[in-house]
Parts: sequence; C-alpha cells; structure tokens
Amino acid sequence: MSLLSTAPRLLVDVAPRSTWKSPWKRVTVIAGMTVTSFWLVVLITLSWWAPYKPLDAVGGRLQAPSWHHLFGTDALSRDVFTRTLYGARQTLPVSVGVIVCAVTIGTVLGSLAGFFGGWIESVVMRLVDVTLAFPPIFLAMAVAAALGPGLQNAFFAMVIVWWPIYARLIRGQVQAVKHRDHIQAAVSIGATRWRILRKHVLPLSFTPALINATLDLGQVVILTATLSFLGLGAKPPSPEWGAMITDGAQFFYQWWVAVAPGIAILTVAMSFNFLGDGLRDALDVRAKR
Amino acid sequence: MRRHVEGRNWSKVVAFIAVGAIIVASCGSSKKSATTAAPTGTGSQSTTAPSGTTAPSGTTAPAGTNAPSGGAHELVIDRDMDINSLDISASYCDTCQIFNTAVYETLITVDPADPNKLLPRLATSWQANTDNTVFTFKLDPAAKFADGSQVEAKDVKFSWQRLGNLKGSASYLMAGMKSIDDSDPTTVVITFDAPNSAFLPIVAASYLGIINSDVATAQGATDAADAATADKAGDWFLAHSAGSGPYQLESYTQGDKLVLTRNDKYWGAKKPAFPRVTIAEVKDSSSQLQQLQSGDADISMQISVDAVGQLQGNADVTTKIVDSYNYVYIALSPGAAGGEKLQDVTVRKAIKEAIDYDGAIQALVAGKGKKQASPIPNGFIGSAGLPLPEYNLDDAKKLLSAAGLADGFELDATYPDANVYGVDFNLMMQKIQQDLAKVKINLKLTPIQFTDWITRINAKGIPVTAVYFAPDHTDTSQYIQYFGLIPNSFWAGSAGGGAAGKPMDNPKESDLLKQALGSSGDAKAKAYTDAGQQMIDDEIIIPIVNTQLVLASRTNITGMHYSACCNLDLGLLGLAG
Amino acid sequence: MPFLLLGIVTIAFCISRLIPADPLASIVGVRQMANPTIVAAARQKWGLNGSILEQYWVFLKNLVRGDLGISFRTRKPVTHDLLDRLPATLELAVGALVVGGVGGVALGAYAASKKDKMADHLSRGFSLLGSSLPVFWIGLVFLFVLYARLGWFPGPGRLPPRTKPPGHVTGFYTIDSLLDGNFTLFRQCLWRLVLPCFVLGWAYMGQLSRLVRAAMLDEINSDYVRTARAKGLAERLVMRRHVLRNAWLPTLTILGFSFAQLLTASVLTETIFQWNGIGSYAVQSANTLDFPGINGVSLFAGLAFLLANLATDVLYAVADPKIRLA
Amino acid sequence: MSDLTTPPLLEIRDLHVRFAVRNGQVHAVRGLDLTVHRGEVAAVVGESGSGKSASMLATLGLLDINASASGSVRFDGTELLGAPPPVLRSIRGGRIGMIFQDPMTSLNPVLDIRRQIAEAVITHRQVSPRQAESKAVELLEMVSFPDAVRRARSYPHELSGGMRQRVMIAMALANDPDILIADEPTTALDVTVQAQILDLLRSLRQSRELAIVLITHDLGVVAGLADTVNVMYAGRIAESGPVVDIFHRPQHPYTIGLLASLPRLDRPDRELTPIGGVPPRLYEEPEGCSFAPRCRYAVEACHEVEPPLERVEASMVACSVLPMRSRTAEGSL
Repeated sequence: MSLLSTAPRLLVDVAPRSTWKSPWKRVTVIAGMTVTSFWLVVLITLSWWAPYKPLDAVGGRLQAPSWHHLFGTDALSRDVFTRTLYGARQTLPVSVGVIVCAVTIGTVLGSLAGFFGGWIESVVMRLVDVTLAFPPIFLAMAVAAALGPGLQNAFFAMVIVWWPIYARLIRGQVQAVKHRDHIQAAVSIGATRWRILRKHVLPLSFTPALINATLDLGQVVILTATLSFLGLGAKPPSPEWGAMITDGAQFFYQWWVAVAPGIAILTVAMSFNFLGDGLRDALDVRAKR
Repeated sequence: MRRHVEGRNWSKVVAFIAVGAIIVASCGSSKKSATTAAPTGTGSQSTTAPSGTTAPSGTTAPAGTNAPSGGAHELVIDRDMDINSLDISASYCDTCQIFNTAVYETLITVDPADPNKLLPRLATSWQANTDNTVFTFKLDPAAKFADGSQVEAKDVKFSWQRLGNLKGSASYLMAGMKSIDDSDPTTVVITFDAPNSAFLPIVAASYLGIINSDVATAQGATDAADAATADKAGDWFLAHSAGSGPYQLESYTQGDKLVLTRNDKYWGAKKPAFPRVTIAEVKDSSSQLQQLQSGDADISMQISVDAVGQLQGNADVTTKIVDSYNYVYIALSPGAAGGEKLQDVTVRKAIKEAIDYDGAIQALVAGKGKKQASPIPNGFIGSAGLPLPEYNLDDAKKLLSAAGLADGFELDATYPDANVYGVDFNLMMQKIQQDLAKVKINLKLTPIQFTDWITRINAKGIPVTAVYFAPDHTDTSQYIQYFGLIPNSFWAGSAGGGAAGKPMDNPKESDLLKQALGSSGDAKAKAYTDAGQQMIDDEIIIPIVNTQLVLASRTNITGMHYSACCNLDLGLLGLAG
Repeated sequence: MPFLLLGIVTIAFCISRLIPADPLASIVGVRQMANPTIVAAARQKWGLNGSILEQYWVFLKNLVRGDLGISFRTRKPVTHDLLDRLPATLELAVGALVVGGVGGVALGAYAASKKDKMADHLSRGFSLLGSSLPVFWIGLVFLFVLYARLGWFPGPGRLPPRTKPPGHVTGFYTIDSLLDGNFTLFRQCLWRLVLPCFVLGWAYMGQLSRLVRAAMLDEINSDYVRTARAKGLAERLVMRRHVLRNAWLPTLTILGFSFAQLLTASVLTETIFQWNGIGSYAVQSANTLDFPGINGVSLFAGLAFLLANLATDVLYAVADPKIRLA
Repeated sequence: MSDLTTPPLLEIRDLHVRFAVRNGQVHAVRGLDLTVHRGEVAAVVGESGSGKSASMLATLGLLDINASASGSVRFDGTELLGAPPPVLRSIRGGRIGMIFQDPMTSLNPVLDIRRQIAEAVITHRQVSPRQAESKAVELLEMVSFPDAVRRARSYPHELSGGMRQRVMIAMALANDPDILIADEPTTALDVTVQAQILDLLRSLRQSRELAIVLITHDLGVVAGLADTVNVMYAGRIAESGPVVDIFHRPQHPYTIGLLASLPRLDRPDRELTPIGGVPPRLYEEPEGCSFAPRCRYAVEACHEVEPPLERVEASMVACSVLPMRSRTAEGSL
C-alpha cells in the first residue's frame, strides 16, 4: 500500500451531524441557492439587459465607481461591472465542465480499478498516486504552460489535476460497497460483473462523488481564475475574472478594477461551498442519523 | 419573524468582522512605532559583518580630503530587475546598463543633458581618421582599477575583444573590428574593416566598459576567438567585479537585490557619494511608490504614471516626467506563417492608419508619451522631420477596399506577456484589437512567455506582434541594424518568416547605413533621416508610443537623470545637505 | 515509493520538455538566436544536444548524485538555489501552518462547543470565507487596505528595506536574528510574516476548523465522553482532555498533506508578497523555461509531499496509542 | 436485605424525559417512579427503547443536549433535577458511579487506563497525581484485574472486553460511591465473561454495602443479583416488586411474556413464546395501555384508558386486566 493512498478525502467521512433544522444550514443553503441562481440567470439573460458591452470603450479611462459605472471603468474605458457579469460566461461553464469531465474519467477509471482489481487497479492507482504527488497549482501551471495559454488548455490542465481525486474516491467507495451483503448476494445468483457494477455498485458510490463535486466546484472556480491570473488561462480581451484581477493589480490605486471580479469569485466559490455542505447533509446517510 | 432573526444574525457577522479588524488594527498601530524606528536601528547595524564576499567594509570611510559627501547614508533603489548577467561582456539588459556604468567605466561617456555630446572618462582625448576606420584613444594615466592597478591599453583590448568573442547579445557592437593596438599602455588604436562613424557613441555604451584584464584572466576569462566556449569566468562575475568605476559589486541575490559598495580608491574627480548602493528587486509600481513615500527607498525607477498622482503634495519626494528613448511598437511580418495578407504593403499601411495613436497613448500611459515616426526614437539623429503616424480610419478602409479586403480578415497576434516602460502589452494589444475591429480586421491575441516568443519568432515569424526597444548607445545605426531590411537585421529575418522564410530586403537601407557610417555631420543626419523614411515606407515596424519616464526620488537625492547610454549613472548621484 | 519518485521525476522531465519553446532563447538572447554557431555552442554547453532520451538519461544519472544541474537563469546549481530559498518558503509555510493549525483547531473547537449558536455560525462563516477566497486577490486587497492605505502592516518582502539580513546561519531570518541577539530585527521579521502567513493559512484554517468541529461533534457524543462526565469531570476538562484530545487526531491526517499544500500554494503568496522563496523561484523558472529549475522545483514539491506524508504517519503513530503498539 | 423503614437513598418520582428530534419529539420516559435503598440492588428491566437508560442518564444529568427531563430525582435528600452543575459533578463519580453497556467505546482510546482511573480519583479528592495513580492500581486489584501493577499503563484497545468492564467498574467505584448505576454491564460481553462480571458486582456489593441500579433487558442477569425488579415498557413502569414475586408471580402480561421468552434450564421441555409485535414508537402519546396492541389479554378498555400503577400483592402493577389474578387456578408458569 502506498503512502499516498492514505492521503485523506475528508469531506464525506466526517460530515458534521447537524440537521436541516439548524438556522446556519438553512441560511447557507438558501444563500448558496440564491447566489448560484443569480449567476445562472445573469449568465443566461445577460445579453438582454447588460448596461454596456464587455469589450466596448465607454466613458473615460479608469473612472472611479459612479452610478453610470457601478464598479468604475478600466484602462481601456470598459465598464468593469459589465465585464464582471460577462465573466460568469467564461468561468462557470469551464468550472462545471472540468468537474463533469473529472468525475466522468475518475468514475470510469476508479470503478474499474476498484471492482476488477489486479493490473488495472495497479496501473490506474499508480497513475493517480503520481499525479496527486504534484501540487495542483503547480501541475496545472506546468500543463497549461506546455499547452500554451487559453481557457481551453487551462480546462485540460484542470481535468488532469482533478480526475485522480475522483478516481481514488470512487475506487474506495466501490471497494467498500463491493463487499456488502446485497452485492455478494447478487454475485451469488450469477449476475454479471458489468451488471453488478452498473446497477448496484455505481449508484451507491455516486453520492459521495456528487457531494465532493459540488464542494470542488468552488475550488475549480478559484483555480481557473488563478491560472488566468498567472497568464495561463483566458486570453485577452475576454472578461475572465482572474485576468481582470491581473489588470487591476497594475492599477493598484485604481482599486475598483480588481474589486468586482474578486467579489464575483468569492460569491461563486462561497455559494458552491454552501451548496456542497447542504447537499452533503441532505444526501449523506451518515449525516441523517 | 424567523427571517428577521436571521437578518440580525448577519448584521452581527458584519459587526464581528469589523470588531476583529479594529482589534487587529490596534495591534498593528501599536507595533508600528517599532517599525518606523527601524532605519535608525539598522543604520548602526551596518557595522556588523557584511554578508558580501570581498567587499571592503563600507563603514571605514577614509577621513580627510577623500571624504565623500553623503556620509553614511546608503542608497536604496527600487527596481524590477531584468539582469541576464553581471559579466559585462555577456550582459545585455536595462539594469545591466546601470550596473556596468557604476562598476566599470567606458573610455568616453555621454552627457546626460545632451545625448549627442561625448565627454571624456577613462580616455582624455580621442580622434577618428577621416574615413572613420581608425580610432585612437589616449588613456588617463591617473585611471586606476579598484585594486589600485593602472588602466592600460591591454585592458581595453582585452575587454573589447572579449565582448566581441563571447558572442553575447551585445557583441554586435564590436562588429567589423579588425584589430586593436595596445603597444603603448596609454594609447588604444582600433581599426575597422569599413567606415564606422557610430563607433565613438558605441564606445560610450555601457557594455564597452573596461575590465581589469589581469584579475579577469586569473579567474578564467579569455578574449580569444573561442571565448564563447573557452571563457570560464561567468560564475565568478556573479559575485565579483573587476572595474574602475565608483562602485564595486558586493553581492547579488537573484530575485532579491544587487548590492554595490563604494570604491574607496576611486580615481575620478567626483567621489562616490554613498558607502553602499542597494538595487532592491521590487516588482510592482505600487510597492515602489510606497517605499519611496516612506523613505525606505531613495529612488524608485518604475512608478507608473497612473500612480504618480499619489505622490503629489509630498515634499520629501520629487517626481519628474522626462522624455526617454524607449518605445514600444508592433511589427507586421508578411513572411510569417499566417501573415500572407500582409504581403500587400497597402494592407500594412491600412493597419497603420487604423490605429488610434492618441487614444492608445492615453489608454496605455495616461498620455505620458509621444508618437514616433519611424523606429528611430524622437531625439536621435534622423528622427526629426519625419511624418508622425496618423489615425485615419476612412483612408484605412479605402486602402483595404482597394486591396480587396473590405470585408476584413483574421490575423494571429502573438506577443510576449510583458509590461515594459509602463506599457502593459495585454492592454496595448487589446487597444489595437479594438481599433482594427473597426476595419473588420480580427486580431487573435495570444500572450506568451518571452522565451516562447523568441523561439517562435525565430522559427517562422509571427504575423502581428508587439515588442519594445531601448537604445544601447546614442548612434542611430543601431536602429537600422536591428529594424532595417538589411542583411543580418533581426527584423529583416523575422518579418520574412524567420528560419523558415527568407529575409526581407530593402537595399536602399543598406546603402544609407553605409553612407551614414562613412560620413558625419549633416550628411550623416540626412542619411539616417532617409533611412528612417525608408523604414516608414516598409510598413513593418509601427511604433505605438515613445514613452516618457517617471524619475522619482527622495528630494534630498541630487543628480537624478536619465542617460541614453547608461540609463542611470550612479556615480552622478549625491545627497543634498 | 521509489516508483513514485521515479514517476515524479519522469513527469517533471516530460512536462518541461513538452513546452513548445526552446530554452536556449532565454540563454543566448533574441539577437543571437538566428546565429546557428552560437546556438549550437550553447546547446552543447547546457546539455541540450542529443535526443530527449539521452538528455533524460543524463538527467537521471546526475540526479542520483544529487546534482540537479545548473540553472539556465541564475547560472548556479539548482540544488544551491533551492536550498538558498528553502528557508524563506519554510518560514512562510510554517507560519501559515501555525496560523492555520492553531487558528483552525481553536476555531473548530470553539465552534463545536457553541454548536448552533451565533459564535458557531460566525466562526464557520469565517472559515468558509477562507476557503472561498482567491489567495492572489485577498493578498492584493490586504496590501492595498492594510498596508498602502492604513499602514497597519508592513509591506511585501522578508526584511524591512535598508535592513541587512542577519548573519547567515540557518537562513531563517527569524532564527538568525535571534542568534544575533537582534530582537528588533526579529520582531520586524516576524511582523512581516503576519500578512502573508495569514493569507496563506486562512484557507487551511477553514479546512481544519471544519474538520475539527465535525470531529469534536462526533466525539462529544461518544461513549467515553459520557464516561468522563459520569466521573464528575468539569465540562472544560471533558472538552480539553477527552474531546479535543481525540478530535485533533484526524487533523493529523491532513497535517502533512496541508503542509505540502502550503509549500506549494506559496507560489501565489510569494508572488504577491515578493517573497524570494521556492514559490517565486518556480514561477520565474517557468517563465524563463529554465528546465533544470523546473525539474528541481517539481522534484522538490514531490519530495515535500512524500516527506510530509511520512511525517504524518510518524506523528500519528506517536499520537495514537492504537497505532503505536499495533 | 434492604431496610424499608429508612428513607430511600435514591427516589425518582414522575420522571419524564423528552428528546427533540427532526420531526418533533420523543417522549421516552413517561412518569417513572423508582426507589432505591441503601445497599439494595434494584433492577430495571425492559426492551431497548423502553426508556431505562434515558431515565438513569437523566438522574445524573448526562442526557444529550437535545433531551429534557422533568419530575423529581432525589438523592439522599438532594434534588438532582435542575441542580447546579457543580453539585451534580460532585455527586457524579463521587457518590454515584456509573458504568455503561459498551466497555469497548466507553473508555478513552488515547489515554492509558491508570490515568483514566486516576482522573476519577483526582476529580473528587485532594490527592497528588502520584497518590491517585497508586489508588488506581489498588482499584484495579480490587476488581480482580490480573497483574494490575504491570498492566496499569495499558491502553483500552489492548484489553479484552471483560477487562475493560473491570476498568470501568474500578473507575466508577474510585470514590466509594453509595450507588453504582450499571447500564447493561454485561450485554456486550461473552457469556462466560458476563458471569465473571456479575460475580464481581455481587461480591462488591456485599463487601461495600453498595446499592446498585442494574439496567438490563436480560431477566437472567436480574435473577442472580437483584433485590427488586422494575419492569419498564414504553417509558413507564409496567410492574415492580421483589425479585421473588416478579419471577414467581408475575402480574403484568408484559412481564409474563418476558418470562415466557426466557429459556429455563429447569424446564427444558417448555416451549418459548416470544412476544409478538414491536414496542410503540413514542413520537406521540399512546392512547390507552401502551402494551395493549401486543397484549393477548387486552380488552377494549385497555385501548382507551392508561392503567395506573396499583399494588397487587407485593408488587406494583399497571394493568387493568391482571390475567394471573383471575386465572390463579392455572397456577404458576
């Protein structure tokens, strides 16, 4: 057993046993849902009501916040508020896409490894170990640098960073579920392995993956912005939050340029965290006890 | 009801955070007194063992006649450093110019007030023969290296030959050198294959500073033809210096700071004012500004024009915005893969006319910059009288229609992700993208690392890119050698498609350069001006802004200046009062 | 483990060679890249000639001797560079670990003891905020507000400007200044650590306090805690001696992991706070395609991860009697 | 046997315990009365969920935070319900010791057993840590912990279940309590170990005049140790009385059912009859007798009126039917 296999994924195992009755839970879940749906609505309907266009020069250069420009304008006279809203169209689809891909790849490889064992397991898990031995930021940086800048390449980089986490998680769950009585019973009545994997094992393994995925979404949002901040994500002139913060960092005393995108990242990441917490309480068997 | 209670909860959250902040704040302010007391405390510390390697202790300043002004004050300069080497013959960077000038000395130097005026330094006099192929320098017999030995002709020969043979980026300055005669220790005679009227300004370039050849040779340095592979002194130069300048290298920590100490035996008339000079790596403009305000730095070299306003009303700090010879430009490469549409010169002209220069200068440097006609920056010989680029959208559209491209097209714009001379390339390219969109040209922006950029532009060129340039010396020839469509010019090659393509060629420019190098005075100026017009007509290099420079220092620092050859000559700085 | 090391080394090597740019460009400069003889000479000198496999083999051979090569950028041995910068990063990471560890355990324990009260909600909000904030942004915000505007905290950098570093013994400025007996400098260095450590440690604090809180709530309901109460133990002691003592065990499991995370999350913190440590070395190496530097940092990160896991196992064995005697 | 004329040591009157749960509350103990005299062993018997543990935890103020207790619990003249924490703490572990069902989880896994016992000593007495530790070893010897001196530094996971329960007993008796509350002390143990622990309790009781409240669902445990038996059902006493009466003349149909489900060595031929059905879930107050749905003697009235506890012979019984009394002709079981 490798040392690294003991590296923890603690989110599910030590779920606090608070109930939905807790006011904290209620407030946070409601807040999480509200903010998430706010951003979703923005993302979908934005083009109809946005005050300006994200790439257009409007008003003067580096204007402080005012009623015309809620978060001021940047050096190219673009409205920061509008750009921040449009940023959701960059970050959110990418983040969700990364998680969906990572969960899919991780689930396939992890369940294969967990269910069949043998050489499949060794190969997959060694790959997982090696990948996880790299710090996520560094690996993503290296891959994104190798592929060149661009949101697409950052997307691949992040999938590469994230799939092993799910592979390990699913493998652990599958192994645990595999030995349960009803699975053994299914085996004993002659169900094929594929059928058992599909019908019995995976559905049970998926809940923790879903909970983790929601919690991880917030982290992906942050990593996306981080890569852009380092110049490895979105290319100009797209209004990506991390890239906007890079711009803002230059205009340190024109603080408004970086404030809005930062708040956007914060609210999105926080609401995903809230939702993940809520989901865990709602779905996790242990938490219900 | 419940909702109401929750609302109150959240207001408590805010209150909690606010209280927390106040607590933290009060801790902070109580500690601050300790922080502000620091400079005095640390000043006395400098008597404890210097961490450097060979430097003499800066506190044992000799009393009496040699006593320098400035006393014990140590100069701190904030700068985002770009040092590629501290070996003067291998170095090539803006910070290198400052270091080289402070530690080594050139035979002649440039008057900061007038870049076209040359002043003596190690040489007391110099002369060129009539066809500008042979140059003779008389060395000052008083000139001494920091170790006390005399600066002799053999040192000059060694330094210049080594510069040429190490084949660093600055080695082009020695191109065409045929021989150096050092038979008389105080006389240097250098002969060129072809007329080189640019050589006197080149001698003032910081890279041509003189190394103590005995010391360097002992450390494995060589000036032989195979120096590029045989020279072993590169590492030694990272921690040591062997020059005659007012300061010596004490230590260099990459990414942290470059520390110089006073050369106590400096032979020149103006004694170095500071026992120690520290160039601290401070990357961003805001930190540089903060440190200057608090007095933690005496000079901050890269304060952005948008931040300068913060310094207004601060009597301790003096800021001056001066013209510089630095500029940023975009380059169009017809020979590059994907640049086929650019092969038509009218298309390139249309692009040039579609750019809103005044708007760009406003957006990029808050108006603190000038338009520039050709690759020859304003103020250099040959720059005067050339037509400045004009924003003319209608004409641009007309030109594109004429070229059959009224419906627009797409161009790849890959550029280094850089921020130079206060210009953020991302911003600049977005601005140009905005402008070109109006003539339906769609620029696809890709910022990449500088190394990657060099690789690409050398391999097969880049259709549209952005770069910057600062002068190495005060002669215009460098611009034609680098930007002109002449053999071995960087841009002739790159615009032609790099290694995969064929260099572009404009024979008139070669001729004009030859003409200029063989003449002087008005004839030379005329040749350079004509070459400038040729380069304008090439429509390859489009200067966007000739930036101005923020000179920001504590008010008690004297001698702040910007020099075309040397950036900032530390030897000229002093302390008032 | 040897397999893992080899894997790390190989991936590090592959990634650096995957980058589509020629590292020589940063060595010989723009002007000389077009000159084939110079490029060839430099290729020879820096060991970039030969096939990738040959380069890999040479790299491995040198690695076995502890030689990571010479950095293209600093022109010094990479091992030297890394060791030189390690103290700065360790100082930051340890500080963040202390902030995050102490803060996280205290906050988590406090929240658990006030479960579902206002204080619980506040501390949970605070920790959740920590894991939702982009480090690079909050670093900038702190610098702008707390340093530039209010002047409550010192600015970026390890030392006050104009201050000479203490005599080099360990490379840790805090320790070295104490060894020098220079308490003013010690205080200054410590004070400069506060902001970056907090920025770096906040996310970790959030993670940890959630963990501790959950573990505490688990333990509070456990049978032995009831036993302790049945003994007549004061609630305070029950919490400290029994609940916390067990609840912090799971935090050990993430301790090593977090330390490795902190070491590497320092990439951003060091960039924002101009901390000349391994994080900024990594960024600079990546920016200039300094292959030896990139390989060195990757290897360092992997090793740090392995060592941290090892340390975790050892610590766990010390702290948990079940493992100690098992 | 106990002296019924002296005031009782522990007297529980009309104890109610309610648990707040997700969908409302559970009324787990519904008016419990229980009296324990000095030196007496009182057994509380019932199925799991009948409220026997909850009532004992309520006695010592150890209920979880989501539970509330009302009624009266007087210990040696002191009211414990609602008593200030310091008073409760001095009684807990001082004058009332308690041991729990699962010795596996009831000991702190990260502290050695000597320390855990010593902690109990130190909490209630002014002694040095060293004295407390030697006292801990003495206590281990008292509970026949083998090789106590050497193994006092063991950790719980190194001990067998029986040994751990001895540690628990040693800990509970550290301060010579008047009462030991033993909550299912043998349930989690092997049969042979069960007997050892019961023997230990029996001998301790004799040597120290210890009153014991023995909570169990196992009538077999009761027979050998208890003086009085209190049968609980659905949070109430169904029947209580001297052990002999309960065993030989059970009155309540539930008691009868319990005894009928008990295998007896002396009557191997007898058929075991389990009680059908399940106990009510106490989310809502049952109407009528809570046992009625499972009672084969139940009449219509049983479903309507909850029967009060009434004296029948030597016992107190809460049943309106009292099948045994009407069918005395059938004789004993």
